[in-house]
Amino acid sequence: MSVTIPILILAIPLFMFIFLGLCGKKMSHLLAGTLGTLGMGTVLVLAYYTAFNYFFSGQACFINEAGERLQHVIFNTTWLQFTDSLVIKLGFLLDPISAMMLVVITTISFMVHLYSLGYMRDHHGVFEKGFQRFYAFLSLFSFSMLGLVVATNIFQMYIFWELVGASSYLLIGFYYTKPSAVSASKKAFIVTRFADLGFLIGILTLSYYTGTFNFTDLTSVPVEGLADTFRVDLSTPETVLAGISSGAAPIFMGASVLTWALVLIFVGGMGKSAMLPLHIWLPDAMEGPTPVSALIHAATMVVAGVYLVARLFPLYLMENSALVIVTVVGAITAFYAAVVACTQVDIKRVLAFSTISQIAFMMVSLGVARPEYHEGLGYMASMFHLFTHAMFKALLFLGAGALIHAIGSNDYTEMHGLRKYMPITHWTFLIGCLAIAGIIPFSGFFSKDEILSAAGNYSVWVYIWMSLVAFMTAFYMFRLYYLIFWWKEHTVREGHHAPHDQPWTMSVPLIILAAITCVAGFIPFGNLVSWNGEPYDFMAHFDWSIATVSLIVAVAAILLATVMYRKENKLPAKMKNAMPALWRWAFHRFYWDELYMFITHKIIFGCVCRPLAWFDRHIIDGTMDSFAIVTNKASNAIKPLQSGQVQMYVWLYLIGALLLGGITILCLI
Amino acid sequence: MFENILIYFVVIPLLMLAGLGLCRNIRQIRAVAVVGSLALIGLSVWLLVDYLALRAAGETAPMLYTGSWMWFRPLNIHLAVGVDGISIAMLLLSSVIVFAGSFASWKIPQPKEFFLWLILLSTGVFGFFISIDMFTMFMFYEVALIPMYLLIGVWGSGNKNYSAMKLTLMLMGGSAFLMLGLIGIYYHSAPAGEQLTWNLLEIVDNASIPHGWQSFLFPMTFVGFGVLGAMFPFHTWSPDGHASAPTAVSMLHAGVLMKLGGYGCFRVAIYTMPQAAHELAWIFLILTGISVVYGAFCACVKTDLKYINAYSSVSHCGLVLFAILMLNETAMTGAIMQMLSHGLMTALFFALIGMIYGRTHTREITQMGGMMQIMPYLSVCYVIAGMASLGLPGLSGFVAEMTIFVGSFQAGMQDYLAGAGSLRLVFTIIACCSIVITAVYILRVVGKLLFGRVYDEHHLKLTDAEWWERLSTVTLIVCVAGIGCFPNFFNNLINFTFTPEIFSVLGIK
Amino acid sequence: MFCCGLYGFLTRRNMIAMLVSLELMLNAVDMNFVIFNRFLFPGAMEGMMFTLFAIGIAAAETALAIAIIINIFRSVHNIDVRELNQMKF
Amino acid sequence: MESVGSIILYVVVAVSIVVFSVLAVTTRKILRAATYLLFTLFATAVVYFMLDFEFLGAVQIAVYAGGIVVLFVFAILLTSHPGDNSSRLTSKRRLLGLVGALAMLVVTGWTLLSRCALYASKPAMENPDMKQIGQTLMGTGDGQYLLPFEAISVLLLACIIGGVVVARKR
Repeated sequence: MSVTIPILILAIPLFMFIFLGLCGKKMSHLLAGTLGTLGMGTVLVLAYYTAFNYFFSGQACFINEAGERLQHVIFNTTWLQFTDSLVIKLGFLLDPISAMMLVVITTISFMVHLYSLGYMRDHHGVFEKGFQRFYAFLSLFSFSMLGLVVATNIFQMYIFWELVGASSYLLIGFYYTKPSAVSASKKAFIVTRFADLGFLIGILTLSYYTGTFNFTDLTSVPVEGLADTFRVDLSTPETVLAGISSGAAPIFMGASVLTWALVLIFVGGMGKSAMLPLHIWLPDAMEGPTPVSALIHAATMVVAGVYLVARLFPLYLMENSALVIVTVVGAITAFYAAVVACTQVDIKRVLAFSTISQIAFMMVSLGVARPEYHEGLGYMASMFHLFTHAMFKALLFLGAGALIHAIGSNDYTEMHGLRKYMPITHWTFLIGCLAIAGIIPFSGFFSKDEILSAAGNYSVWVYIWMSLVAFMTAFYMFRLYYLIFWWKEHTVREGHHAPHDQPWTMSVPLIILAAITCVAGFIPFGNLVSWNGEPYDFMAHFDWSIATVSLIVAVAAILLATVMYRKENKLPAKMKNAMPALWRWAFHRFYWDELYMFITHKIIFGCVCRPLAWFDRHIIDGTMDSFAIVTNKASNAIKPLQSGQVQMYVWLYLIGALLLGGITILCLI
Repeated sequence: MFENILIYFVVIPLLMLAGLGLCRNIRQIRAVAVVGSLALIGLSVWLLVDYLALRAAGETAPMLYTGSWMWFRPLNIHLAVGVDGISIAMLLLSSVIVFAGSFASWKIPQPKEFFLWLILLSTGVFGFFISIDMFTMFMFYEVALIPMYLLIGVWGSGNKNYSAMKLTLMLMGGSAFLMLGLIGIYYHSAPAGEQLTWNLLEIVDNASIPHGWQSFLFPMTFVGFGVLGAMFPFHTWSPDGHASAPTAVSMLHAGVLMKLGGYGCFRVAIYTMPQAAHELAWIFLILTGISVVYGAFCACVKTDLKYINAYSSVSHCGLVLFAILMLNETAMTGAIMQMLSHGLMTALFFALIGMIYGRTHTREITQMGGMMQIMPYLSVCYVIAGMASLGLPGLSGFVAEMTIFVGSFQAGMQDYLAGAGSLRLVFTIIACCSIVITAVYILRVVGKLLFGRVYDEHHLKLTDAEWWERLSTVTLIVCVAGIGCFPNFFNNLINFTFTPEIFSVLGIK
Repeated sequence: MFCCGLYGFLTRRNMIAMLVSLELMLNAVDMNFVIFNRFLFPGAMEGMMFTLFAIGIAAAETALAIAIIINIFRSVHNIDVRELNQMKF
Repeated sequence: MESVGSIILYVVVAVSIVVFSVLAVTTRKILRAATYLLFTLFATAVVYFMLDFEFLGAVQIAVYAGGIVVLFVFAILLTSHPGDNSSRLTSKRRLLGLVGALAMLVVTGWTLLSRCALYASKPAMENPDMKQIGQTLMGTGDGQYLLPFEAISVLLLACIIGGVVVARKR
């Protein structure tokens, strides 16, 4: 495959960023937006071409005779050479998941570019301030995200990981005059930075032992029989370092170094994917413009953590405990986020928590994937869910954006009964809700069903737990749906227009995404993506009993939501009053933010920074100053001796002379 | 003597001084400063190209363009010059910053005197980087330090007398240690009975400093240079000094002068006394490791922009010394990259702060806000500088920090696995934590200063950058991004210095 | 005589009185020189010569000192040493 | 052993030196102090004569008694008003001075007594004649003092000029 197209996929967004960033101010808003969208459209076409080429061309470099899909490095240039073997390269790796991600990212990104043309202006068609900047940042984000997924080595991934974080920072803080947006962006950056610290140390550890950053080397280690020793990549003999030759695998604090490395890398993934306890930035990140939320904080960037684990999956397989941690973290997060989502009033926050919950689903799915169960069904399910989730969650977010655009508020208490005013939004939103709830023809059903099936293979308890979460998911999504579109009739306040559907630039992406959501479930995903590249026919493994159970669960949840929220009634208030403590805790997101506020402001700032600064100014600097002060004092102390009193001098002289004389005499005696 | 290209790094500033003496108005002064600094940039770029060509042609001597002219026979003091990749990198850095600094002080009062001292300072800096004779090096070092007193004391702001005095005295205190160390090295520079020498290359070749003496002289030299490199606990001159200094001086000081410390530590302390460096590294590792996080933590709560940056410099320069002490090829390369990177971005920071201060007349972040709406250009530059500082890929900070961390981690792991203690490893991880703390304080400033609502209505009338300010910042940003995007070029340039021969001389590996 | 001079120099406040005391001390020293010369090294003339020079210098010194005193007196109308300490430090 | 007359003379002279010195530093009238100084100087001159240094004695009388004391008297007359007594010394100050002086006396006296036991008799010595003095003063050889002499003369010149400059009315 030629190098031109992959390079263009990366270069066009980067060029758009630089071009719009430098020259954006000089051009009209519409031109900048159109350019950005066209650029993204080109990338979309190229990425689709690349992906289809990879999956369906059947070239020898992509698929071998046995039908296994291969990893193929299209190009790889040295960017920074640390040592002979540790080299950061920038390259383009094609394999099933990166090709899939290319499709996802470019699709969502293009939809968002298009959608923003309508969203980022007010009802009179006046563009928002900084519109060009917005498109520049979107391009930067697309560039970083594409670079991330096609990374050929873990350090390239880290580089783009950071860039993604920075562009997310810029986009969340797009409305920089709003203090809440500024603090949200700050929070997002710092929390993910903290997680990246773990990622970095993980990378350093891993690369020290394996002597390479390359994914292809890292994941080509034989999988069998690696219960506790950490095999190094034998292809580079000099990487078999002193530690390895000393015999046993190094153990650090009771766990093997590999476990440490993988867990630390997973911490990085937790930060980006907003797993508990590093999830706190994601709900706040909703301060950004809604298209940004759809692109970054629902569909693409937040799944980077999942992608990372999937990318290193062969390594994770070597270390069972790391996968157990992934599962446990995922399961807890999924449940937590689902509970919280049931109580929020801000529609974007509900969606944010539902995102957290769904990503946790993917994590659990990866955590329970084992080659011995259905040939690693969990891995495939996770990727499939990633794909479908990206589509329907972007759909939901863009729908929410349309609502917010029409109403001018994030709060569903100001919406109610909008189904008649905004039919397109209504229907597409409903499709999204059905998909996430897992109703049969929609894509979410298939992917979620496979996750549950994988979980059921692994452990019954995980299965039951995840089914519970699935129930809650369906419930809160339909709660949201009913509260927005039904509940009671909409009252148009005086001085406001009646809400109406959006311009075509906003409708078209909604419709396209809804269409994808409807049909995506029928993609033979297992044939395309599986953990080891071998095609996997999931219809052969399709477990109708699990599917039926999950369908029943979803329908029950929807019915419950219908009863409670279809029409205005007192039931929700009663429920709320029945368990006030739980409701309050859930509403306040279990006080995680307050806890973090306490830790950062009181502990870190109050007990570390301030004392240190005080220490610096008063103790360290004080010591240095005290040298000066002592010198000064000493000279002041002897200054009066130079009193101008001649007789005083004579006295001193005399005393000195007498002393000398006395001493001489004493010596002579 | 004048056939050696390196001499011109000193000759040009001296000519500039002479030229300034003849100037009659500010226009001429600016012309002299700009032409001179452009000539310096040209010279260093030419040197770089020529150097690379020579290396490509298979030149393997540790230093190129060497030359040596006696100027004081009784003590065998030479004016000895020579450069390797590190020196060239530093020369490039210095010339760029001098150039940017000239533009940043476009409208300084009493320009003639100011530029006289500034250029004298840069004479010292350039002289320092080209010298390989310890005495000459020390002399240039002092030449670079002294003008600082006047520059801060006369053109500074705030508590300038105190700061100038403090800075000068502390650095002088450092150079007292340094002088002791250098003289000690001199008296052991050759085997008994042979001609003693100040020439670093000869000292390294002789390797005749007795072990006992090394463990005394190494701390002396290291602390001596370390004071200038803002090593904890000798860093306190830096916040006050930077806060009071005028823009260009802050730029030059943080950007170049603090690098003298790191460069000297490497070139003199570690180069000539490798055994002691190996044995005593732990003391300084602890100190520099503390500097790294300590500076960052302190920066988190300061409210004066210059203080924040000064503490951030403490943190970043701590990282330089930290990496040098790892005695690991990658980490040392990283240290040099960090010097370059920190020099450029901190100069950018100070330039921007100076420009903002020149408009708002305050540096308290609590009294400013929403600058993005008022002066978008400067604010965007500030964000870029901040991103470079917190290590965004594509800008220089990331490259340098990652190189350091990878190298340090390797050194630490090797130590740990060899049963030599986990100090290096633990401190590497502690140093890694600085990337988070850096993010905290940078974003805090960016959030408070640039974003949010406009704090003071009067600020709305302020203007954005003038063309000379734009030129100054663009130069620096281009360099920062250049290093960030094409790190391997610099990596190779520096890396050649650390050939196996040099490391065998260092007695490591 | 030397001790008397010393005492006077230490206790008197009038500058001229101090000068007088100074002369006393000088004289005592001169005498010492001469006596030692006479008794220990008869025939040598070092002591005498020294005294001779000392007298010369003493004369010069006194003249100058008195000039200064008069000058001070003119400017501050006082020759009390305790109050003449403006030139300290 | 010397003649009784000279011993008596010595005792008289010594006593008068001590007495007049004490008086010179203790009297409260400054003019009297100068007078007592004069007497002390005369007595010193007598000592010189007794020690066979006639030239020195003569110089002492001429320069000191004749020149310096006159200077003193002029200075006193110029700077103090008649009858202007210096204030009484505080006893503490006086005591301190006395202690210092006595301590010095003890140290020097002890040194003198212990080191240089008094010679019973004066060794015989030729009275240095004028020619000899002149040659010593003007010679350039070993033990001759041309250079100090010249130095003194320059010093005196400087002193004259300095005195004039300093004392000159502005």
